Amino acid sequence: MKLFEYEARNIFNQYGIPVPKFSVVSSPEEAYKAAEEIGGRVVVKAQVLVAGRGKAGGVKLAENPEEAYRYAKQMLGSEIKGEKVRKVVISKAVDIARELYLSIIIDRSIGAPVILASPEGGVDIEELARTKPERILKIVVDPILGVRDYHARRAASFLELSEPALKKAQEIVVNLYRVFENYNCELAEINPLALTPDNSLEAVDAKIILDDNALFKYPEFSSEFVRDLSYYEAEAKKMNFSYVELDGNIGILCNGAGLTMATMDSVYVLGGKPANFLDIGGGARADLVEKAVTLLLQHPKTEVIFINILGGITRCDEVANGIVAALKKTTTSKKIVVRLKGTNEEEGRRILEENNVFVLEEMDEAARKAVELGGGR
Amino acid sequence: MKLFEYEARNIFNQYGIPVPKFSVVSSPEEAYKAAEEIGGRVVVKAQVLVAGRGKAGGVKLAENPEEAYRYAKQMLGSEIKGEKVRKVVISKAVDIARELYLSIIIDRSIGAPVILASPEGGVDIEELARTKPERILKIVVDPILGVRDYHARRAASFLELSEPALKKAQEIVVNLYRVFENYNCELAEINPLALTPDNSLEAVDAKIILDDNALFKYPEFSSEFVRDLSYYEAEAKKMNFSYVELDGNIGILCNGAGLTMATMDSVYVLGGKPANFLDIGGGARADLVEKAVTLLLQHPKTEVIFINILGGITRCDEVANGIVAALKKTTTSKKIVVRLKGTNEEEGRRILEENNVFVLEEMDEAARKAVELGGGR
Amino acid sequence: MTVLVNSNTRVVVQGITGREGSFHTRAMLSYGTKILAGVTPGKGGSTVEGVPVYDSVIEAVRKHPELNTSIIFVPSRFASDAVYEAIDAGLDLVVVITEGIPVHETMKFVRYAKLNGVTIIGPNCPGVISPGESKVGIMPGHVFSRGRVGIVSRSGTLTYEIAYAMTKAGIGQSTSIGIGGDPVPGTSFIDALEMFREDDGTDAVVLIGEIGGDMEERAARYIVEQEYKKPVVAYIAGRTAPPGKRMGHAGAIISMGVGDAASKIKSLKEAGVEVAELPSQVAEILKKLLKK
Amino acid sequence: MTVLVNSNTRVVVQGITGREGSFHTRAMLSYGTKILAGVTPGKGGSTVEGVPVYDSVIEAVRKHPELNTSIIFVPSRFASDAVYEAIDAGLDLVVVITEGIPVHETMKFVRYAKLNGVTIIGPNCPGVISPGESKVGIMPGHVFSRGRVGIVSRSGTLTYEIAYAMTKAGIGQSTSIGIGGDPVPGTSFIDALEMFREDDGTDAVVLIGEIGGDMEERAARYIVEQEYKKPVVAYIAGRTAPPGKRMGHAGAIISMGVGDAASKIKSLKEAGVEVAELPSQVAEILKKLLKK
Repeated sequence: MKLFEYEARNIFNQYGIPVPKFSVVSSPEEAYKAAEEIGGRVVVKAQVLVAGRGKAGGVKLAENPEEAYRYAKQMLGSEIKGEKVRKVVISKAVDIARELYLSIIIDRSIGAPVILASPEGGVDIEELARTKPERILKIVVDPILGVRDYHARRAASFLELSEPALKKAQEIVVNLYRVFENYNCELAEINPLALTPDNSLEAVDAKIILDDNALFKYPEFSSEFVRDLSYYEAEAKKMNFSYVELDGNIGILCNGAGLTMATMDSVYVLGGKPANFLDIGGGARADLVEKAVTLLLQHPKTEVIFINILGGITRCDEVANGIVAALKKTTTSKKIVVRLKGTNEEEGRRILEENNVFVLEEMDEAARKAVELGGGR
Repeated sequence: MKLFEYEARNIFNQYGIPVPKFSVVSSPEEAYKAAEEIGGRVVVKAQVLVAGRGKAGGVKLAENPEEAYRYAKQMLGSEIKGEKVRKVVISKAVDIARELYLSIIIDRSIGAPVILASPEGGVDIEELARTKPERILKIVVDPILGVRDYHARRAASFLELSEPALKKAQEIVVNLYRVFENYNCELAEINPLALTPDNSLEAVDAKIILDDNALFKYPEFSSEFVRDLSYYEAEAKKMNFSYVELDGNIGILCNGAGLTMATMDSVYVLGGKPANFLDIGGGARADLVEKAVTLLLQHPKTEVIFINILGGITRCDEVANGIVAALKKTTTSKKIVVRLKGTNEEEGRRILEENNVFVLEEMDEAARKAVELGGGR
Repeated sequence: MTVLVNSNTRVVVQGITGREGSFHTRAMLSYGTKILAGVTPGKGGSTVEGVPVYDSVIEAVRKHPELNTSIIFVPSRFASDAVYEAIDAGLDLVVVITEGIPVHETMKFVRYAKLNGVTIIGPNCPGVISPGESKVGIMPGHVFSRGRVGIVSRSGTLTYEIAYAMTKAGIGQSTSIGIGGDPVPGTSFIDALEMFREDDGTDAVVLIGEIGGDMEERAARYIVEQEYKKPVVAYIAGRTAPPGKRMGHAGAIISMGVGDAASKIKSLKEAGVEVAELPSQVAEILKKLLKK
Repeated sequence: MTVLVNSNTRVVVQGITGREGSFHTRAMLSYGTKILAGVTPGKGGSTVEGVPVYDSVIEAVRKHPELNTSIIFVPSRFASDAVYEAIDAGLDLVVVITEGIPVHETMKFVRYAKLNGVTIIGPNCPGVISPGESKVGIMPGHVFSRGRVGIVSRSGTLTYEIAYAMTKAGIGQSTSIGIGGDPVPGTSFIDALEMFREDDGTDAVVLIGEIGGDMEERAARYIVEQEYKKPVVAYIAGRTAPPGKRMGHAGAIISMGVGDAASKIKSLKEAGVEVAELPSQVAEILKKLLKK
């Protein structure tokens, strides 16, 4: 889960990473007051989770409180790349001599944290990695050892700094690692890390992505703040389903992430277009299946529902009962294709066929049927 | 460095290890007041670092504040096994159903922390190890991993407890390990850990020994409290010498711990009796040698001073100059035997012989000479 | 021969008294897996499906010194502790079924296991099966059949789908390894390819990948660099997955420009690996290859 | 042959610009030790005794890939970091001269090094010398001479004393290992005995122990259990040391009833080891033994 910038800034503050003075506000009036208190020029920054807010008008430099008021008013309540702006940050504007880059990520290839440092920050790091890979230093950290001073020294010295900024950068590396570790981050990033004309450092932007599996450790982020979910996403989340919206018209419902993706892909390879990814997981009971089917029946874009179940722990009769229960509660013109295979397969097939639901045995033929009913791409 | 009981208790308190309510006081009046505040029966405990204070009258059960006053008065200012009592602890008396043992030590053989647990506490653990080794559970902890719940569960379950004490014991194991690790302990011990009639646990005694090499991390213990040192020990400490008092009359001064011990032993094996162990370390300069020699010259028990130097980094001329300087400042009837060997040996010998100091080349012959001069055992 | 598990595998089930643990203990026992002990702290002395339960792994190992493998069903918050306990007790193989373990914890125990010479399968995985010999996992045993093709996969049900098709086509498996859907697995594709290379009971390998990370690309590089002799057939799930979205598995996400299916398929094809378009084609390709 | 260091040893000096570091760099160079690089953070680009200085070990290793050994003179507060840096940079042998490192830190890096297959000598030690080949330490080189007796010792000066007597008696050394005076050394007596057993350039071993811990007792047990073939001569310092007092070395203390000299001498004698009463007798006993 990505944190809002102001949440990340608060964490940085706690961990001794220098952040420009700021306030987070949710009205233009508050913005005015905050700008006044901070004094001088301020930056007004829309608090959204989508990338690229700067280019989308979500970051503005205000010369005075009046301007801060105006920009805050423009941003608050507006949408940036489809995401509603509920809060803005009013942040002291920093004079920047040079922009640096610093982050710590989990490198999946090696199963370890990696410190990334570059003397050229402020740009997209992926872009920099393509154009000037030699300008990015990558330091692998042994996860059971954690960050050590020698890592911090190497990272800091790559940033082309002189004292006292050099020493400060070392501290920032150590502190950023502490953030990374203590918050179970997938990513903790400072981009840009600003070098000011008086040779000090400021984290001008702050980005933290938490590991969803570790969220239970940080209840302060799980519920307190609204993160934009569609109705369908929110409903799926409640039931612990994995659900992702796609562009097509064929709804996909399976058990197991790999099988769900493969089903989605098969529909596509065979000429159709999947409307979603819905994985109900292993061992689902009838009531959960019913809810999952109902969700897809409600979804306006879904014209065909393709249910592909390979029963192992999941019992086919439970699945069949769930499907039937969902259909009984709704009148729908949507077409349903079911592929059932595995534990209690015969019983499941019987239940469905008694209720006039199409059942196929093989995945390919079922996918073909779904594509045929969906009318292709 | 061993901590006073009350220092260890304060640490336990901070780390969530249950300790009976207590006060540390330095006058009988304070003892009275503390006993009154705590209420009921209290234990008056002399704060000394020597072992076996209980048998030496340093622990008394007081029925009321008057008794606490009396015992405190008796103890304060008295000596227990040669150590002056400067403070006493007034501690709520705990009803004890059973005494348990719990400690964490560094096991030198395996280079790892070891958790020791026994359902039979209150006695000397070395004694228990001899008589009932099967009643002590020993759990090795990987130092880079630290304590884990499964260690704590095993240790706690060996204590023959039922809930809720069992669960509490697990927490105590984890917390004791945190103390052990965060304070760089050589030993963190609770003996006895009291099981009370209402099935809760209390650390009735608290013992912590810190690693001397890590003391710099804990300035709160290094200087604030006086720990008993003789004049000679204190002086040696100031100069960073290793110094230990022994019973004999031949003072030993060498460079290097192993050589100093071997010199001491050689004197003994050849019939003499060493008066001390004084290791001035490697590379000592003339001024330090002077101070070391002066120290031994001052010591009343030392009749002969045997200086055994094998010069590697240490230069023999520096040593010689130091010896001569010390002798010039004092008029002494003490006899001095010097063995010099190694870097700048000839120059050193010349300096000493010019000043009428005996110089020998081999360690054995020098040791024999020292024993001869010292008059044997 | 097989890899990782065989008829000498002796299993302790950690979390045996839980719903999942007891259910799959029964299923594994009925498959023929030799389960000697279970562990649930505080439940020592009881039995589950006739298997004695102990309070700790070390106790189980003392009572049953033949134990060499653990399978972990412990809930995610306690799973890391269970892994360390298994490593500490000297087991060789630890299969972590548990889903939802924080990746920081996984990184640590995976690294620690590696340093201690212990093999971890998972987490968030279906386990390992060597058909007819031993099943240390939660897969339906009947879709697998004894044979000479190794399977290594990041997914569960999709593997059963493909194994089922293989079995129907008469192509049995030496061992099927479910390395799990987490971003940092204890055993990688390369590790598994290496095991299968050394195994004289394996003639070909099926590699079932998915979006997220670059494990497939690295496997492709490994195949090229090591001049891998045994034929490899791959299927990659998630070609229609959008970037930035987690597709069910914690590890199945295209992020920061890394992890899409196209790149994986391209790399594998360039390494000479045949990549199936549909799951059903895996068995067909194998048939063709093994005829040669 | 020798153990640990030889003419192929290529050394980086960590803490080379300090007083100790530069002094001993000069001494080692003049002994003939191949020192290719030094490291002191912030001093990269300078030279000490003609040796180039780098900011980090990894940089030194990149510039001098032949490096295989580090010697550490870094002050105690920074020494652990230096050890981890050396391990991380892939060196095989790390000699830690530094005295005063907290034992909790030592426990950790010693264990970590072991898991990573790196040998640590020390801390708080004089280092290792293979006379005539390489000196990676602070011992006076001239008291040693090339030969076929291995020395392993917990002490510095006492070792020079004994080596000097051996040299005078015409008994040279294959390698002399100073394992250091701390309670938890990276290399133990047993480790050293094992190395010398495998070394065909070593005919006998001198073991110089002292009070504290039970390393000597364990060495005695090892000698018995392994039916150690090469003769071992021992000297144990501290027979007159009182219990509970630290005798110079952090590890030289009789505590909780463990670590007195009598027990060590007894165990070694029972294991068939000749134990000298005076340091000078070691050479005499060796002479007698080697004549056989």
